[in-house]
Amino acid sequence: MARITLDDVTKRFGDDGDAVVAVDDVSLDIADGEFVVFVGPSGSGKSTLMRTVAGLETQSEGDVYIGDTLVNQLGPRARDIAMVFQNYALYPNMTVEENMSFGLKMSTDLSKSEIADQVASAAEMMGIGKLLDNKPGELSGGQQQRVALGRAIVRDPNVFLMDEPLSNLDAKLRASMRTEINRLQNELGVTTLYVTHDQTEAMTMGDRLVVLNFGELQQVGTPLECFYRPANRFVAGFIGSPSMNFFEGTVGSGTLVADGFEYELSESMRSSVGDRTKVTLGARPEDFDLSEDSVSNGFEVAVDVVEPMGSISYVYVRPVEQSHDETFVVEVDGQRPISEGDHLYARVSPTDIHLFDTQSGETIHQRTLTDEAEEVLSRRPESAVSK
Amino acid sequence: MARITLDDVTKRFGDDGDAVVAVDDVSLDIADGEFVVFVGPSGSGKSTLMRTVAGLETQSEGDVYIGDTLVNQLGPRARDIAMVFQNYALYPNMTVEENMSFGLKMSTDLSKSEIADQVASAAEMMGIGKLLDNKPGELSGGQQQRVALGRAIVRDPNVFLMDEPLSNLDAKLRASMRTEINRLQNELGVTTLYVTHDQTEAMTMGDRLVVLNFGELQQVGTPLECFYRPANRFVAGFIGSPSMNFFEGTVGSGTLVADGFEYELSESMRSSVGDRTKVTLGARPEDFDLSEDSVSNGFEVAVDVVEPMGSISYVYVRPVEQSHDETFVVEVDGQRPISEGDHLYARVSPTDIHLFDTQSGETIHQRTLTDEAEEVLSRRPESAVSK
Amino acid sequence: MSTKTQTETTPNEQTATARLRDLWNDYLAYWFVAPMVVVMLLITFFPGAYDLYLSLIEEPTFNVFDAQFVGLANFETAFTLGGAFHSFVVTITVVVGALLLETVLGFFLATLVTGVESTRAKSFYRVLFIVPMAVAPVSLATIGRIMLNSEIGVIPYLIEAATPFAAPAFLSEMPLLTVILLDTWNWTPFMFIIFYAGLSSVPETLVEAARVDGAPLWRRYVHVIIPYMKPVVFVATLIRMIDLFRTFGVVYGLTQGGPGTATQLVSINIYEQMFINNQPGVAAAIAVVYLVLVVALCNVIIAKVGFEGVWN
Amino acid sequence: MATQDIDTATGSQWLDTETRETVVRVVRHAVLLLWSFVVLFPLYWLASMSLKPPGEANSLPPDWVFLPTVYNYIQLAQSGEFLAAFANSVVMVSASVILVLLIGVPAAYVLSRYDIPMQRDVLVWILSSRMLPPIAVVIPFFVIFRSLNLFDTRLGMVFMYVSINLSLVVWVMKAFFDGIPETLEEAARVDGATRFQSFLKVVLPAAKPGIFSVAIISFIFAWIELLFGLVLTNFKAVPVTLFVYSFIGSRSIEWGMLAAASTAMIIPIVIFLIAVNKYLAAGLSFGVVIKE
Amino acid sequence: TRGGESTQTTTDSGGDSANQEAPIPLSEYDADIDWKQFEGSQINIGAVQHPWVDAVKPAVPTFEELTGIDVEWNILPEQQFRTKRQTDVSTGAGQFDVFFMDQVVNQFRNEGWLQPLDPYFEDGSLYDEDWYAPDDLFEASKWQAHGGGYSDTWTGLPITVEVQTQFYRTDLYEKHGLEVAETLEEFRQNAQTIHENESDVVGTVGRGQKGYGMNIYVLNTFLRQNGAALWDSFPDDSGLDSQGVIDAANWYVSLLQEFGPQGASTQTWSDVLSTMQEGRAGHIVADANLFWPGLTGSDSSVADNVGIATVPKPADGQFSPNAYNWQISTSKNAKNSEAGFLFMLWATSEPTNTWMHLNNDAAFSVRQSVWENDEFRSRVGDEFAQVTLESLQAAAPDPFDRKYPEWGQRYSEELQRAIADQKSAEESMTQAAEIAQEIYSG
Ligand SMILES: Nc1ncnc2c1ncn2[C@@H]1O[C@H](COP(=O)(O)OP(=O)(O)OP(=O)(O)O)[C@@H](O)[C@H]1O
Ligand SMILES: Nc1ncnc2c1ncn2[C@@H]1O[C@H](COP(=O)(O)OP(=O)(O)OP(=O)(O)O)[C@@H](O)[C@H]1O
Ligand SMILES: [Mg+2]
Ligand SMILES: [Mg+2]
Repeated sequence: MARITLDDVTKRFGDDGDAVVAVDDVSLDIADGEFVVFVGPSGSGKSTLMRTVAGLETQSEGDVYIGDTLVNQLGPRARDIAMVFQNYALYPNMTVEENMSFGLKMSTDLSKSEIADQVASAAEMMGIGKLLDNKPGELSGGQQQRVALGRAIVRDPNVFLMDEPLSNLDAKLRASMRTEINRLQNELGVTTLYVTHDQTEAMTMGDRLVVLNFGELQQVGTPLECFYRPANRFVAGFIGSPSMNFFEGTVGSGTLVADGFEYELSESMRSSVGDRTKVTLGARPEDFDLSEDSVSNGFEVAVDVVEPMGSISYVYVRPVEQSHDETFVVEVDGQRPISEGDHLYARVSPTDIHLFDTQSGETIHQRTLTDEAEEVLSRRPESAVSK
Repeated sequence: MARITLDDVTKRFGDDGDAVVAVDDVSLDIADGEFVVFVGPSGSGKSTLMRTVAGLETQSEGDVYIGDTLVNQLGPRARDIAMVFQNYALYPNMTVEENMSFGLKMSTDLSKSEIADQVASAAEMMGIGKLLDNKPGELSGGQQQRVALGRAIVRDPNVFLMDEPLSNLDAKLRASMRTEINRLQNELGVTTLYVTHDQTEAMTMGDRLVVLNFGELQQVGTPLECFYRPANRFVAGFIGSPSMNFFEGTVGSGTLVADGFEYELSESMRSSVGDRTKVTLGARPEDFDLSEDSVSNGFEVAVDVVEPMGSISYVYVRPVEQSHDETFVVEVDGQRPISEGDHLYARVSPTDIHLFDTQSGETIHQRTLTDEAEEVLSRRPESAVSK
Repeated sequence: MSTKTQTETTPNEQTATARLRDLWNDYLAYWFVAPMVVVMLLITFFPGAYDLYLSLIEEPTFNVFDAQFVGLANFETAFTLGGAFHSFVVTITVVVGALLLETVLGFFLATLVTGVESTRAKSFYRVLFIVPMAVAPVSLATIGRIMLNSEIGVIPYLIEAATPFAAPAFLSEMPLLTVILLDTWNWTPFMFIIFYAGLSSVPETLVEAARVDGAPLWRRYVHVIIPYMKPVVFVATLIRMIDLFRTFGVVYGLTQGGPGTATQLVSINIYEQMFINNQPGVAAAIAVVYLVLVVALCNVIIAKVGFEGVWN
Repeated sequence: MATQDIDTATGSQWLDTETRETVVRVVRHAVLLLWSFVVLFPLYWLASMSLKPPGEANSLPPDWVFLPTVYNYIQLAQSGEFLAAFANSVVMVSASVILVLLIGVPAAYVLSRYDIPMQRDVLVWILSSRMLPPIAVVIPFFVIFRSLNLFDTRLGMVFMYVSINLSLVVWVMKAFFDGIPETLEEAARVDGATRFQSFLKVVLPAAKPGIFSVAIISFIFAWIELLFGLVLTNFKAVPVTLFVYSFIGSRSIEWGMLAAASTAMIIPIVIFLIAVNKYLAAGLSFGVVIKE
Repeated sequence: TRGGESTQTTTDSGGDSANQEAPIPLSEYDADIDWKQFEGSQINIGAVQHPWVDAVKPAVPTFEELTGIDVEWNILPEQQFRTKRQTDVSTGAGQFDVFFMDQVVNQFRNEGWLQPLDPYFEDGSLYDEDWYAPDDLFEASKWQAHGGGYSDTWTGLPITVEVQTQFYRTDLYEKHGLEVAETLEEFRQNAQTIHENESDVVGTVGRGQKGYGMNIYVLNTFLRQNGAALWDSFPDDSGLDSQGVIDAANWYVSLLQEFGPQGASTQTWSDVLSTMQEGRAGHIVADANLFWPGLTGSDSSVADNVGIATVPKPADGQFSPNAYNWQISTSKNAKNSEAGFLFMLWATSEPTNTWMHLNNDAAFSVRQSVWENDEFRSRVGDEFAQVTLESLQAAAPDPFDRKYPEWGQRYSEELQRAIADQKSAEESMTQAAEIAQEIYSG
């Protein structure tokens, strides 16, 4: 069990001249037993950071500690980690069973039969029990991914590193895997770093979320913090699906003038804005109301596309008075009859609005939550505290 | 441009004795220009089916037609397809640009500069414009996947085959890629087969959904048909996330007796049930209401776990009178203050209920929809009609 | 893997065996190359130094103090009377001709055999196509001579029986070509076997991707398969080239370098200087010049083709 | 690699698909059979020479049909020295192959995976060991061998065989290691394997086709080696190649015996080839398990 | 045929030979020599794969019993043996106490590698002139054992001599009514007749391949019969550009070109032999009499139709065929040179020599007495014995100077070029002469 500390870690690829900075001066303190989820756009350095923790890449600058040991010079073996590689990296010449037992054989003194038992039960859990004698080449993509995951979870290491371990699984399987991983992690109390692109995984699995962009830390916090209290426009836009809608505008005398509508700022917003003039308004698709009738502080929109999702639909609308051709998304009930070309009035409650400094991207005003929600939000992540 | 017809296609792997049946007697008719999405659990034969259409696997039985040509004997080149492989299959020795231009060089007479232009614009569109000179080994997982996608979409083939082309991308990028793929497919009018595990993609991208399980066709229909009118319990459970909740029970004198609650069947349900006794009730998480007060046809539940997702939360609840320890999921507003251990009353409207024959899994009663929704549902998929 | 500075020491386990194991693993690269380096030092240093020494002295003697150094006289003899230049030209002709044939043919055959569907036929070809390499040079030269003999050889006989053409006198009218063809028969297996193994490690998905991209068969080879197995092709060709440069046994048995000096390879020249003319100094001088040339050539090839192309 | 299907659009262009498929297959087999003939004919001739009665070895027109006689082989088998030299060669060559793999394969791995100082020079240096014709180095070896008491010993010959094959093994194996994705080793090391274990259990199995092909080649190179065997042995460590020479006298060649001995020399190699045949093709598709 | 038992390497350990009966009565060796002085030692003999070895080996137990010296053999084909001998001697390893010596004798002597035998001849305990009867040796053989005239001392003892003779097909001669040629012109005529009248049979075969033991070994006979010599004045004036040489070369070259096989320029003795054995040639113009068993044995398809005769000579020339001796020598570095000398003496002595020729298929005696021995003559056939004896008596071996291998090689290359029709015989020989001189002046 181990705490992980990253101290000003930077990783560059390539020659100094045209080096790619994959991880940029990241400092992070992960408590023993914590489950941390890394999110960020593709290419933002998540895998690189993981591989640095694993000892597979040597950081260009900075220090990595596992427990209290400085591990800069230690190889992966000495760090005692288990990892799910984004590209699986299964051993092609070994069967599924051999793939999964390899780590146990290498890192423990368990007897053959104990290993076989553990592997069998892990495989069973992941629904690949019947495939134990197959070679990886004979498996479907999702089955391969489960082998890769299985190879990691049969072990009892200091740290779990999981790089998108569920990306090729169907929703149902993913849901059950999610639960299993959480259960296992709780049971073993192993510090876990987890990369995902899946909003559900990001929101539900981890104690804390680490948001990266261009190799830089954007925000570290509980999932709900990141969702409700994004540190900047990037995080606000990145967390939540569909993304938050942003409207850039100018603030003058308490009103934000955006392209296509004007929005009267509330008292608290005004004080947050201060004397900034370039301000971006952000509101999530699910926080918009579309109504047939004109409403105060609302504006008229034309429906561009309706994307029915089943129980909900995404409606892409365009402010009718907008000078250019950009739409934003609104979430409505799946059974509500909205068709393309309909004209409606969009409105968002002042409590649901975020404001960002257009230049720096900093959040200058957060939305208001109900008191209960505030309270939930303010709770420290359970696991990080308890362990 | 081409219609695709599969005629009793079966694909077995391995020797006759212990052969794996990856695709089991699938017949399917895909219209010219149609966008068909394949979904199904991991290992259900989606990739195999695609590869059979591509000519990379030879079916064990049955015929494949592209256009009016029987293509059983034709290789991929003759079939003129573009494909995104689930495992990318990028050429490791070529740069991103070479990877993406390769297909154009091979299959068209375009001049070097035309090819370079097309590749550059496709790469730009996918946000990998700056990586054109990199080798695949220097890219992140998501970047590699975008190269694989780009390699396919720069071409103008008879058929697009895309095997989970967006699984390693973040939600935002995925959303924009989704749109781009749809736009491109519309523009080119290329028949497209698309495999995904993502509910959003499944629901929004395709004209029709093909649901597979254990290599067998479960249902073919528009996304909404599959969502609202599942052919069987498998489809009902597979489409929609979180899954539909199922309660097995016995029907006696108009009441369904499940473990933990009883449910009074409506008139129409009763007639659907007929004289079956073993019936499964299905209802989606978003169709449950949780209220503080007892309601008719509702039952008391205890909250097990609350999974806050941001704007919504998933609440895992257990009927208090249930004899064993199983929970089901209810979706509630994200800001609603529900805590573990709370006791509430769950209720689902009779209109939202599906009934299945427990033995065969067949749907025996579908939910009711609003008239408008019914109308939307009954429309033939636009693209399949218009083209 | 540039992470060789990493250690695998686990801080909390420090038993003697663990320390030993760490010593083994942390310096694995050194342990792994050490035996090779020792053997290489033994087999390159002394013979090289010896040849250099020989090339500079008048008469071979093992006492360096007795040696009469003659400067570059041996080198001069090598290039005047010794015919060194001519033998370099002959050697290069053979190297270029045979290397081309063997590489192309070896690759072609490896490709064809790879594509054979029946596993049994495949195994058969795989074994058969390697066998020519196993014929001892002496047997090949002796039996080859008699088979090629214009009067009593079976090959001219078959050519004349089966074709309207008169069989050429292989060894006297086209000695270089004959040498090249015989070497091709003999050593194409070398290329075949390495190429075959190389081909079988090309990921199938790459080939599939190329097929889907519409590449016809030959372009799959040119653009995908060969680039992927570049390192193997490069090494096989380089090694075969070097072996061809020093080829001796079969050619000597076949022609003894004749007619005249038409097939006087460098190796044959060295042999004659050493064992017939009893001019070890001249032989060593040729060997030294030759070694310098081949090393230089390989250096260029490895730098230009290897580091800038293949391993890049 | 399935290359047997048809890749031209609408196969009806000039031949229907099935015909084209047949044509491809026929051409492939025609070429293979042609080369088989080219390979087989001299071998057949060699073998038939060994089975012909004395005096008929070189008769023309060839006696295509003849009563084979195993006289020559009986003579060979009765010669204790032939059997001794044969056994000697088998032992020395096999030992050398094992040894050269033990020395060369790990070294090749290091050259492939680690950043070596002066890598190019090291590579050229290794290669330089096979640049000089053996005749140019045999005398120094003779001197060394005598001073180290390796002369006419099996150990010495094994060392010699190792030295002629080492550069080949190192270079070829480096090429094969280059083709094995590093991420496999990363996985192994993360799984707790030491560097050595990951080499042994993950890299080596994946390099099987390469290992077996260099084993075959090394075996053959050592097996047919003549010059060192000639100069560096006298009695005890004589390899079988020298024996084959013995049928080439000063004033006569014993064709039948020469052919029989030459044929006999090919046999162990064919056996060895058949034994390791399947490993040559044990290609692994890394693309399947590694996304790239 | 010599079967598998004739291998290149034979170990006769003292153990087995002790059990073997001495085939020659020890009383034959009753000489004033202290045979037993090296008892218990061992000598190592480096030998060429040669009938002499096969013939002498069965007699070796006699020597071992006589002297108590153990004999070990190291037998190799000629080319391999040369390599091995050179390595051994030039590095001073001295593995071989006794070894075969040939054209390189002066080369070796000049390097100081050879041990002159004269001191041993002068040592009373090693040599008994009366018993050894050196006068029985052919003059030519003794002369060659003295470095072909270049040495004042014995460089070794001759063991075999072979002389060039002509072989012809008696059946074809009969068919075309030919007479055995005595002159070069007659030979040419005969060759022409057969060449032109027989399909699938060439007029003649002869060595065309380069190498000092190949084409020039034959040509040397004819140039000498033309009155020319290998050196007009050693080492300043090579005789190779003299008219005699050019005529001889012209004759030989045109003979092979016109009536010889295709590709004659690359033929070695084995091709010559095989072609004749297969019945595809009418003659061998001149080659070692040692081919006789091969041509008349079971390997030959024309065994009953081969005749032997002396080599033809120019109409106005002197009959003087080339003879070639193998000798055995010992080196300065050998460990047991004196014991080796005893072996040489024993092996070339009259009793051993006679025994080999009577009992062991040998036909290369350097002792005149053997050729006159009736038992021997009846064994090998009178025709062969008489032709050989006559030839040997008139024979003139090549005087191998110390650089003969080197310039001989070049000279033979030039001759080969001429046979291959790459240049004229005159040009080649002139060139060869220049090279020979250059090699000595350089
Ligand atoms: N080469 C093969 N040999 C044997 N079995 C195979 C082979 N390829 C696939 N299979 C099996 O066929 C079944 C279908 O595989 P397929 O790859 O089509 O699944 P899939 O639907 O694409 O799954 P996923 O979503 O995990 O990619 C799986 O059970 C798999 O194990
Ligand atoms: N070996 C390498 N050489 C050069 N650049 C590299 C290398 N590996 C990664 N990069 C670059 O570093 C950046 C971060 O890559 P990384 O793999 O960490 O991204 P990621 O966050 O895991 O993305 P994804 O979600 O797509 O997997 C990318 O821009 C990538 O192109
Ligand atoms: Mg990644
Ligand atoms: Mg798949």
